[in-house]
Amino acid sequence: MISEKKPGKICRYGMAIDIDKCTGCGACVIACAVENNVPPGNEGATDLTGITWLRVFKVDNGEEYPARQAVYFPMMCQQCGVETPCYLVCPQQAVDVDPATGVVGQMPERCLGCRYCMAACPYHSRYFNWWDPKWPAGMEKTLNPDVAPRMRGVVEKCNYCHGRWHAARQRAAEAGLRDIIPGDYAPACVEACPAGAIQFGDLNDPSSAPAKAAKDPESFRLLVKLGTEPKVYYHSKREWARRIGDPSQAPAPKEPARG
Amino acid sequence: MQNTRRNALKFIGGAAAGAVFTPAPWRLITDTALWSENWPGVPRPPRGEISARFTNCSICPAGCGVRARCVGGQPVSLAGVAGHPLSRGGLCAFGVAGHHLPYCPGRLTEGPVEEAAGAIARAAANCNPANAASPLAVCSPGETIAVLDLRPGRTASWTYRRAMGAVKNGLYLTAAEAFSGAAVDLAKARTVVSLGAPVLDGWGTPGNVLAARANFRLIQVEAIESRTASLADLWLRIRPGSASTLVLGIAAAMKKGSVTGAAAATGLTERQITDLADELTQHGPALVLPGYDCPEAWALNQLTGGWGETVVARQEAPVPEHWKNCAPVTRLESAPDGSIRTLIIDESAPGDYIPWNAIRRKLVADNPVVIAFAWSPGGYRRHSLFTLPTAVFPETLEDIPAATDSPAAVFRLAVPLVAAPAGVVNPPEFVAKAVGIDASNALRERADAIQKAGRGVLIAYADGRYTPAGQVRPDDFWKALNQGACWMDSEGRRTAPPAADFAAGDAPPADDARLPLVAVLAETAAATAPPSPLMSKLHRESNLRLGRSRAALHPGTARACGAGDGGRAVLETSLGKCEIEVVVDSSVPPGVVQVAAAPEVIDICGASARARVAPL
Amino acid sequence: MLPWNYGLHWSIGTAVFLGAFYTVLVIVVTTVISAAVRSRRVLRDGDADAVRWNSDFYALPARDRACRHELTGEVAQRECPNGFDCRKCDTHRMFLDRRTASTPGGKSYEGFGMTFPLDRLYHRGHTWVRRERNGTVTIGLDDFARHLVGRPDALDLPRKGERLRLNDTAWRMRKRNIDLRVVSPIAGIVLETDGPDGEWYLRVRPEQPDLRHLLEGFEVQPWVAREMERIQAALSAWGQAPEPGNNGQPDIAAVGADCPTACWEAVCGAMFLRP
Amino acid sequence: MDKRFIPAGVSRCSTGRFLLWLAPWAAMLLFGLYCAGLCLVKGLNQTHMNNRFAFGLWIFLDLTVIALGAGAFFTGFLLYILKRKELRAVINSAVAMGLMCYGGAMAVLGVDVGQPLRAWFTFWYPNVHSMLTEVTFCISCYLTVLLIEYVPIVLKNRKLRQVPSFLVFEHELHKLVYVFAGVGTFLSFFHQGSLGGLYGVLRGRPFAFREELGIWPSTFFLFILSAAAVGPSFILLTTWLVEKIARKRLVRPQVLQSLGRISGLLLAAYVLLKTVDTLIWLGRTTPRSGFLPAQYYAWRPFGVWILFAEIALFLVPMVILLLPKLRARAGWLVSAAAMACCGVAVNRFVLTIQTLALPTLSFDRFLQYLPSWQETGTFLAVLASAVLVYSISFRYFELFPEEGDLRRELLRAPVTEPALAGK
Repeated sequence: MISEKKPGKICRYGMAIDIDKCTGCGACVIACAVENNVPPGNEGATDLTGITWLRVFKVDNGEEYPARQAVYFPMMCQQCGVETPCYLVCPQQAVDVDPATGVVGQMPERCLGCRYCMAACPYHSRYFNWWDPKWPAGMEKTLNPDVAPRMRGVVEKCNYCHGRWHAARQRAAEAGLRDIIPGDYAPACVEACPAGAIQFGDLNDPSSAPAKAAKDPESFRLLVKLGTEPKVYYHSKREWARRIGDPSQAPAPKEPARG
Repeated sequence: MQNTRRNALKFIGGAAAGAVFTPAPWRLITDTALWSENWPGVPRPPRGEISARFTNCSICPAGCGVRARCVGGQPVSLAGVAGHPLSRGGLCAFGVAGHHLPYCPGRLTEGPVEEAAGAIARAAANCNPANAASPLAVCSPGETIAVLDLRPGRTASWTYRRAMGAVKNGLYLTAAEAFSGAAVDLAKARTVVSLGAPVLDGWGTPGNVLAARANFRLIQVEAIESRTASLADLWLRIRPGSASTLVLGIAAAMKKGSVTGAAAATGLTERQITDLADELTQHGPALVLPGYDCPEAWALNQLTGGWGETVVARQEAPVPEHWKNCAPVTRLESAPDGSIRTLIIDESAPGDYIPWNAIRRKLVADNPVVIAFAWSPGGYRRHSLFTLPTAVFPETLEDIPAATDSPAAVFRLAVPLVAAPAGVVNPPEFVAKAVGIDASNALRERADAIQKAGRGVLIAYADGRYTPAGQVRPDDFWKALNQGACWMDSEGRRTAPPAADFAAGDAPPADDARLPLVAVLAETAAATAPPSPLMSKLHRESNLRLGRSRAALHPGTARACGAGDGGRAVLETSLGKCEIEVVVDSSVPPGVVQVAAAPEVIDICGASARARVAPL
Repeated sequence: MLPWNYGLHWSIGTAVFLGAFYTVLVIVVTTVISAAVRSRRVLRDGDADAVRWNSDFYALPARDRACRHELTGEVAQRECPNGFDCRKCDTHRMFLDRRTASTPGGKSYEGFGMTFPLDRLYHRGHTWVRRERNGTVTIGLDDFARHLVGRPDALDLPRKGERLRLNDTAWRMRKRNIDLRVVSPIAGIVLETDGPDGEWYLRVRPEQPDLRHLLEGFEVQPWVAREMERIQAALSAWGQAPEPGNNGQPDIAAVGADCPTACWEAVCGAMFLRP
Repeated sequence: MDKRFIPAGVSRCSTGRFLLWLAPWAAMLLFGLYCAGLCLVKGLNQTHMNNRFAFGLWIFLDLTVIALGAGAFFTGFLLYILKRKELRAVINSAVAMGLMCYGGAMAVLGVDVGQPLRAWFTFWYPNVHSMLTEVTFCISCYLTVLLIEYVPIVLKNRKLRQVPSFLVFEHELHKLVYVFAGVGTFLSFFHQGSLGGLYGVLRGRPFAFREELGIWPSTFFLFILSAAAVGPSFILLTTWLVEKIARKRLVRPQVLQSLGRISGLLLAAYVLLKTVDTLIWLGRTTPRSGFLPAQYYAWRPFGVWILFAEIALFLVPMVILLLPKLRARAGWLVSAAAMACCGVAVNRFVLTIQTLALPTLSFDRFLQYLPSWQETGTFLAVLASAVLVYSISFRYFELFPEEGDLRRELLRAPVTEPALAGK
């Protein structure tokens, strides 16, 4: 939502994802959907009309067996830091970038559903509610009270579990602190990853995992040449996987990648 | 000024004009904007006091520790328990959404309870030769009443054994697993050769596997590019269904015998097989993991030197003495064909799904009585006469058997976080009652027995404290287990499990012109019970996992079959046919149809079978 | 949109953008309002008919708006810019000065089997005006109209004392169940009314003596000739052609008599300057 | 029986025949309304749009239709501001066309957003950085202007004008029409531009992204120019079409030719600038964002051919329209105009649909998209309503002021069969 006036230190939350560790189990995807009250896919939903704030792509090196290798790419909103495409194009300020956290937020209740932001997003990490949200009978009891479910016809996206951030801030306030207690706030996917592949932290804090990753030569960001300063760093020891970040290395048109 | 209509109008007009310059109307408009947030049909999440409760996930035998975030007692999200000795804070995708299971569409909540109870009791009675002469006799000598336990090693399993022990001609059957009581110790292994076991995809205890992953070299021998194969250090692509042959080949190679036959059958080079053998013997301690279709691979470990090292005998958690006189564990295939008159199948806690034809063979030909305990349709319900609804995680109170990768015995409970719907039955108690023994308190008795034995430690999830079991009072022990804890046996001296034999597994399916393709089960780790509706995120909404009733084909193969991506088609094998949705995927080997493990598919495919795909 | 809006980030851009938008909006609205106000004034001043004549006049085909001096050949081609009101036309004055003398072309003009006495002035709408001794004027239909319409079945004449406006409806005639409106050649107060049987229709006290906007003398002949052209054009639009009369020239009376009603109505409309 | 309503001096077909002509369009309209209803009631799942193809048929049509509708503002601009008197003959028709185009575009927009009831939020929380805000503001303003411009045309109707107040208001409004022409021009220039900017600003879509001149990407200016260039061609084309359908002469050939000439001149300017822009884009903009131009055209069916097709569809009509000899021939003139219209359509198509179809992430895939019948139906509704409104306007209002004169001139020589065909 609208970022309240906050004293305290300015953060730039980011992620460091080690794709060598990711096994593509999908726990993060489910944890994300559970945390953010994303409804189960409508019977008509496909990988193009479904809602997965966090989506895991399987990416192979385009070789045939035995040279064939594959990695899994957890893709969430990359939280562009400058020239944030979706923020700039939203006609009615339903998107905002919180100056205190650097997180790109979406206000579904103000969204017109024009989907301009989706056209603008280079990572396709914005999702539109093509259907009315529906839960099987009784399942709505399991909804997270910290996040309001969205209605049909609006756009939604990863906001680094804003609900958790809010809760963490309240806990801090109750403890009489201005800033969030270190380690008290992490998005659901980070918490859920059984391989510990996703790490979360403040890029302004040099000791944080993302800040370290930013300096790591084996780290890379996707489409960084677009100049939007994404805040999600991927790490891989495999050279071919690192090249994925740069589309000018793209393989010739081939069968669609799974995932 | 007198009040004429004109003046009145003037006044109103003026007032309206004036109002425009006050915040009031604009504020009102803004508020209407805010009101429009509420949209009919969008549920309001219930509010309530937030609390954390602990339990163990009973969806699969891994039994990972679970921390449930509850709102007014209702779990709204599940997470792993950090510092858990085995699951190490990990929780798989299915576990994360475990709290949705009670709300799966098609959940069973009612069934012919009386009839089933009657049937069991009658069968139990009539199967005693004593009153075999009675006119009621439905059960001629040699015919049996049996319980098929899909998840052996539980307290429930003991209850079944006792129940069957109480019945003459009672049989306690387990799935065709190689042998019980063996466990692997991944932490010890340096080389792991998996013959199609989904090592990195839900096998054993995910958290434990991932923690140990850095320390072993993983060689995946599999016909398809499974998640594990694509992430393994080395992937050997063999012909579908040729794993058993390969096992024999490797054994031969270790004994410096000929591997020509194996090479021919598996499609690997002789060199690859011998290298594999060397790898196992030289880069030890090594571990060979059997896959879905080659249980006998266990035996290989006897040659690698892993026997007693990476593969160890695991003694079971203590059980009350008076339970011990009960029906022995019989493997399904060793039961005589056409002998079972009444079969009780407990699939309330899903394990490996056994193809129906393997079971049907054991039943008497003329109308056998099959009673299934299930919480969801789709399993053996399709083949059974009576289906009784059961509770499901997290409604159940049950213990979870030790996972394959847990060398030490464990005892932990899946405790009910939400109330089970009225009308569901507790399978073991139900069976026990039907044959006239009391097992209502079995879990507590078991817990006391364990506590009395005094071995091992009790790990409480809430505070992560380790307490020697001997130092806890029985009531506290029981209470702790019910608040989310895990009893773990102390590491005794490592012993090798009893010798295993190379019972030749099923041969690769013979070529068949009518069935040009080979169907291979994928996603075998994905429990055969239906997952949370939210799994659509991994299936349809992202194609990350092969969803149920979906089959992946190589583009070329798909073209040959005339099937298009997303098109409906029929999968046909010698055992039958079922409808599937085609997914075109370049990672599938040509000539293979990769099907997600689901009961109706396993029924007709088994582990692998010749098949054909015809678009609808 | 407004500073106190919940969650609206204001910037220079916002101010500029909204400023431009509002300016445009204001311009549009004021224009519409001013149009409305002005039309209201016009209606109040009762100038609606002037407006109507004005737009009617411009709705006339260009050829029918020919200046009287074009008819007489004093100028090759000129469209009347004043709605046939020469009194405010400088060009007209100029031409009058040029004229040697307003030579009355005899007592009357005979042509096409019609008579146009020259003791009176003619309006393009085929009415004539004759000054009477007592300072009043009489208004009647000219031969052309009389032949075209014949004897009307009904008349709707203005009441005594009613005020006529120039180029507004003088009176209405019904024929063949069709309503014909006759353009008033002058402005004035109606004193007396008569009818088709009498010599004139109306006796009027003119508002102003200046009747220069009406055709006179030798202008009549070329005008009638032009009117014959017009009527032929109008007829041929309906695939009709005027019968040649006994004198070999097209016979208006015949037109009035035989051509189909729709056509006849159209022709009358054209001739009475009612497009 | 509706003769009293038909303008004087022109001939129209019988009422029955007119209704017969309307019938199929009315049917199409009903079907379309049903489709639109489905989209509104059941939601946009009725369309074949998806998260990757967030904009579908409608964005392409909106951009195209509005580019063509530019004929209205540009003709007005030429007539009232630049005083090209001869264009008086087509201005009314142009206004009507503009109204159809813009009205249609707005209607479709209303159907294709997720929460149409919140459309007014754009006015309430405007984000001035967004091209869509600019578009929304300008288009809604301009639509109002068009409506106002259309009022006189309606009030001029033979029957309505007999009501004095209508007559007078029409008269007064018409006196001020140049104001609206001016405002309309201003607005149109802006939103044509911002429609161009709509995709030009998409940094995340290097295929569409263009570097900025001032605060707008180059497409902003190219769109203005192309719209201004093609607008007259569209008026030309439609006028010719109406003439053919109605089997009447509505304007003098010189009018169409001068439209063609203007179109040609502007096309020349456009082609020049477009070429420069394309070269800069290929040579600098795209490589900078890490994309090789080659890979845009590596995907079936959007080969390099589409790039050349686009250029050709502007170049050829430009040449034809600039050569007086060819321009003088109706056949050449009209087909050139048609080509120019196609050109602008292709241009809009490339910028919208192809942009969305192309993958940005290297492991992402190329997308195909075909509109669902509901989407198509919604568009048909727009088409049908346009035809209906235009037909009615043509029958009862004076869309071509010179039609009457032309007819009389024609009739100087007696005609054999009364020209009562068409609408």
